[in-house]
Amino acid sequence: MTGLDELYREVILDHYRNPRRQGKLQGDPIHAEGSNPSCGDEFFLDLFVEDNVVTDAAMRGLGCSISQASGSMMMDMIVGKSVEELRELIQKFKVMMSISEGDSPIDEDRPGSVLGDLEALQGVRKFPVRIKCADLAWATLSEALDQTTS
Amino acid sequence: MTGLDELYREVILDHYRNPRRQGKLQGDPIHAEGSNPSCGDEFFLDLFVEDNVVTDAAMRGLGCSISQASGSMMMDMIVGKSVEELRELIQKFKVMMSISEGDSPIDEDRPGSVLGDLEALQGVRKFPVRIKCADLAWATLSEALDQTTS
Amino acid sequence: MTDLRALRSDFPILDREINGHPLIYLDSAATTQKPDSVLDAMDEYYRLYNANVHRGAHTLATEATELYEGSRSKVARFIGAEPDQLVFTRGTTTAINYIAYGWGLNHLKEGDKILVTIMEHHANLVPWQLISRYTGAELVYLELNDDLTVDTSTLDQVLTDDVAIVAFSGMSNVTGALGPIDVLAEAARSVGAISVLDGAQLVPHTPVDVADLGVDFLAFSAHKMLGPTGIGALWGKPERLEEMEPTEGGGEMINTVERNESTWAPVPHKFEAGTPPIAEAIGFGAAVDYLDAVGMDTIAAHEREITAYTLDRLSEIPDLTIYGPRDVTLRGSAVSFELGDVHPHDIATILDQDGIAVRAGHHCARPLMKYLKIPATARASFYLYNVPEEVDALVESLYKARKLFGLT
Amino acid sequence: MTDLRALRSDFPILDREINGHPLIYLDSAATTQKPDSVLDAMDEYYRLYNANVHRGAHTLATEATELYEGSRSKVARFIGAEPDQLVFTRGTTTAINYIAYGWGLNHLKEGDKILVTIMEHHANLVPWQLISRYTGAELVYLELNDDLTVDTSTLDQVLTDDVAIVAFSGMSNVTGALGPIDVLAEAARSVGAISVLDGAQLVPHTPVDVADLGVDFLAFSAHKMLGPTGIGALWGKPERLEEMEPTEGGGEMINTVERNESTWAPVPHKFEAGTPPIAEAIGFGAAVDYLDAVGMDTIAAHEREITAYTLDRLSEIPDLTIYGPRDVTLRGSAVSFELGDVHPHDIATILDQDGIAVRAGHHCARPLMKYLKIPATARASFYLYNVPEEVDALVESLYKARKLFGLT
Ligand SMILES: Cc1ncc(COP(=O)(O)O)c(C=O)c1O
Ligand SMILES: Cc1ncc(COP(=O)(O)O)c(C=O)c1O
Repeated sequence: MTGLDELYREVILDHYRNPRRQGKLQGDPIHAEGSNPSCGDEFFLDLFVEDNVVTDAAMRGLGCSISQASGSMMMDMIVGKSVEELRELIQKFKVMMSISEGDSPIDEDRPGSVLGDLEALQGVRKFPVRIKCADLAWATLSEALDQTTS
Repeated sequence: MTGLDELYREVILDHYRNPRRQGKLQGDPIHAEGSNPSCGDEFFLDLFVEDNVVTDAAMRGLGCSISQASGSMMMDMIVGKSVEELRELIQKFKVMMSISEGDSPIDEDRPGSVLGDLEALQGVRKFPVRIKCADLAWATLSEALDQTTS
Repeated sequence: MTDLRALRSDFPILDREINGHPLIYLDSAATTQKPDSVLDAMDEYYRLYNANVHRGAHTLATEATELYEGSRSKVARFIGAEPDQLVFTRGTTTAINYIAYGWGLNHLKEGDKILVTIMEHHANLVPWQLISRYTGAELVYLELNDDLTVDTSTLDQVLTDDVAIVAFSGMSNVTGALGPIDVLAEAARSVGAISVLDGAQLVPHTPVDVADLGVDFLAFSAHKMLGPTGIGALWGKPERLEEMEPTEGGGEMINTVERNESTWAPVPHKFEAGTPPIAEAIGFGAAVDYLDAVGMDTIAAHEREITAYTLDRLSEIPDLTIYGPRDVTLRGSAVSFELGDVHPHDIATILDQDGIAVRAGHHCARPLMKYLKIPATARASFYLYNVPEEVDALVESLYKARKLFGLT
Repeated sequence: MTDLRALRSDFPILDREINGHPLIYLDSAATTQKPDSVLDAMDEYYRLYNANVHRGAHTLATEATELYEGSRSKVARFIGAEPDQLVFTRGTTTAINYIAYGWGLNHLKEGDKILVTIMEHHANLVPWQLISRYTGAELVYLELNDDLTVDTSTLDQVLTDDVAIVAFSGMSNVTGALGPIDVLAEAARSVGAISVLDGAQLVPHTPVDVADLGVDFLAFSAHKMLGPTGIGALWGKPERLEEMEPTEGGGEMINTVERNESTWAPVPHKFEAGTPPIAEAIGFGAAVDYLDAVGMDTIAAHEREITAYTLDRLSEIPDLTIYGPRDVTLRGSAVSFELGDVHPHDIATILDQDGIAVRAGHHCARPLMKYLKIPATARASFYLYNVPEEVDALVESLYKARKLFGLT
């Protein structure tokens, strides 16, 4: 696969075109906003957290396929998880997206693969300027989680 | 003579150290001020003109040897001259100071030499940045003369 | 087609490969590439003549001053102006801010209006907003026609005696639309307002003579016309420059400095506080020499042709929307577009894989984006060194983008 | 003596002949010469990476942005600061004007006082005068001791609660006197004023760590420290930069732009409107790399030695008056002098005939000149590339000047 084919995998375009949990939450959810001023991408996140567990979530985003797909994939995974589990997930995502010497090609079935669809985002690592696109939703989630502990 | 010896001729240093007609005129003389903002040289000129003839003149100056000597030499020449004669003199001075191909060396005794001491300023032509120093007093005189016709 | 192909060898960066492909640089509206002669002029300055300008009695200082002031004369002549009407600034942005502060802070009052158009670059909006905060003046806008040229039919409604400044662009960096310079210059005069022309995209691409423009101020940037970064110019009518206060205080711009007050040097020096961008001015001079040698008419003709070709070729592509006039007499060579639901940033990434540099984003024109109800566009923009094959490559890559995004 | 002689071959201009003599450049306080590495960095940028920074999704734009931001990190580290506390400006002058407008216009009020010293460069006086006009604030001065260092004994009289800004130079470009940085930074803190350090002559010549300085703002220029013209830096404490408004509005410095108001990008970008001096920033980065490689301690030691030698040798010359401290721990390497009644401009002309470049004039410090009751001085100033033989040549030429003017 060429770099571009790896970047724009079908699952990514599917999430881009059909983002999950699109919308707003009624009531008084935790709310966080993220933006990449350098490209104009935006991500708005609503969460309900009860007993340290995310019970509902919704997003509104604006931006490129990578930022929106990354956000949509994230939305697929967070309801039902505890704050600690989510912090761990953010950490795993960061590790996956970090560029290191001798990156192996994408391998969704590698042992220990726990990120599901998200693994498709590994193609972004070949496009370092786009990593911040993939990061946006997760940085916003991190900010939202910070509000739960305060 | 080297260029510097030509520039700093004795007559110039004499005028620099003993400027003629130093001071202010009492009463209500024509007054003009000139300055070279690029080097800070200043020249203040007072004149009385009666029946189109300069009857008295005084200067105060601040600056380098060339600007002060040129001014002092000028003061030596202007009293008793008519406005028209002075305009002609300014013109002759300008011609002398203008740089042209194949400048001849200084020749005070050349036929038609009418500028007296002033001829000593020809050495300045080899130092183009200093020409504006020599010009300062004369530009100020020109401005003063303009006031006589208004 | 006006063939300037031979000039390409003057631009060293065009030999570069990007992602295994020869660079195809279609981002000249952001900044242009530089010919050898410009780089050599600056390098030679530093290697042989470098000194601070003015007030220097030594040889290097004299030579540097002559080169600096010589460049001022060249740039002034390039726009039909006198050297003492031309102020060197850091760029268009600084030039407009100088007007905003130097003229605005001293002339605007509560209730005054600043008339702008909705297609302005932030450089011609935010300075007026800043100055409005301090003076109580207010921005009013002209909107656009269907072809995205400025709609002047509403002028009578917005053009009141309160309008003190009319500020507008000669050419939009997003849509390529030319500004209605004559109409707005005349409108400003009719109500005693000053007119400010943002020439950042105009001066590089078309012959300009300030005597014909009819405006009070013109701002432009060297880096958008083959020159270096760090320098631009503010031209003003003599009487306007006189009535303007300096924005920056410092060395070289003064006549006398006392403990509590100062007087200013004559125009243009009163607006050039401190050590100016000397090497940059010299590079700017070399850039206009280069443009003069090619001929601005030739450049304008070349761009019109390549723009027409681009509009034609892009129109072939399904799902592609062009934002801007189709009539090449109403526009310059910055061409903005959208391609179906492929986000402009994705377009830029895909094109970059083929060595093609285009820009994606709001192009520092958010109010225009909001007006167009789009978050961003992709933009290809051209200059004298571009050739039609590069447009063909662009089109081919856009088909690749369609395919990658499964558009059929 | 700390011998940096081998470095001279890095500076191409030092091969030049002036009036038949090898150039002896003693005008580094005005602007310094540039090593090959700085010129090459800028040239390489234009030939390989030139693109506008930020917001670019193509390869060149990314590379240019990395180089630009990489230089910010280098320059910040050079003064012990974080990159996001460092704003690129056109130079010291622009940096101080940014503080005057961005902080002053929004914080000063009628009756406030701005405390400066009488030895300031116009760049650290005129901006405060300008801003006083708009705010009703007023300048108050500290005078000098007999050795021309700043007299701080009168501080208790002038340091009232009305003092909102204390602005002073780290080193006089005329007398070479170091400023009483600790005392004035502490004085500012004690009355809740902000402190502004003009580092134009300090940062190039001595190791600087903002953590130790205790000031709120520091301004300096690249061209005085081996870098190009057209760029300098403003460092500020994070909280001060936050409370400061941008002076210039335009692209890149915004967060959102609506029709009538805008919000700003985070520091430092909010102060960098429009296309920045990109190549210049990269040259600035290369300059601090060069200085780092030599070592600022080594440079400072070298200058102390050559200054001591210069003061010694000049003292031999009859009728020569030095303006500035004799104690080299109280001063830098700018040495101002008068020679009998030989006007400084005549001195400069005479020295220039021997290839020696010195400056003559008021050095953009007219209030100081008036205080010293002199119209002008001649000034020799030094940097890492100067060697003692050049001082010898200076002395010899000064004897020639004596002779030409018949001083015996
Ligand atoms: C002490 C001092 N402050 C400020 C400046 C102004 O620096 P620039 O002209 O680079 O803005 C200078 C340089 O002339 C200086 O010597
Ligand atoms: C129309 C227009 N105005 C102003 C500017 C600002 O120019 P600069 O960034 O060189 O100051 C630009 C360039 O981005 C532009 O395209």
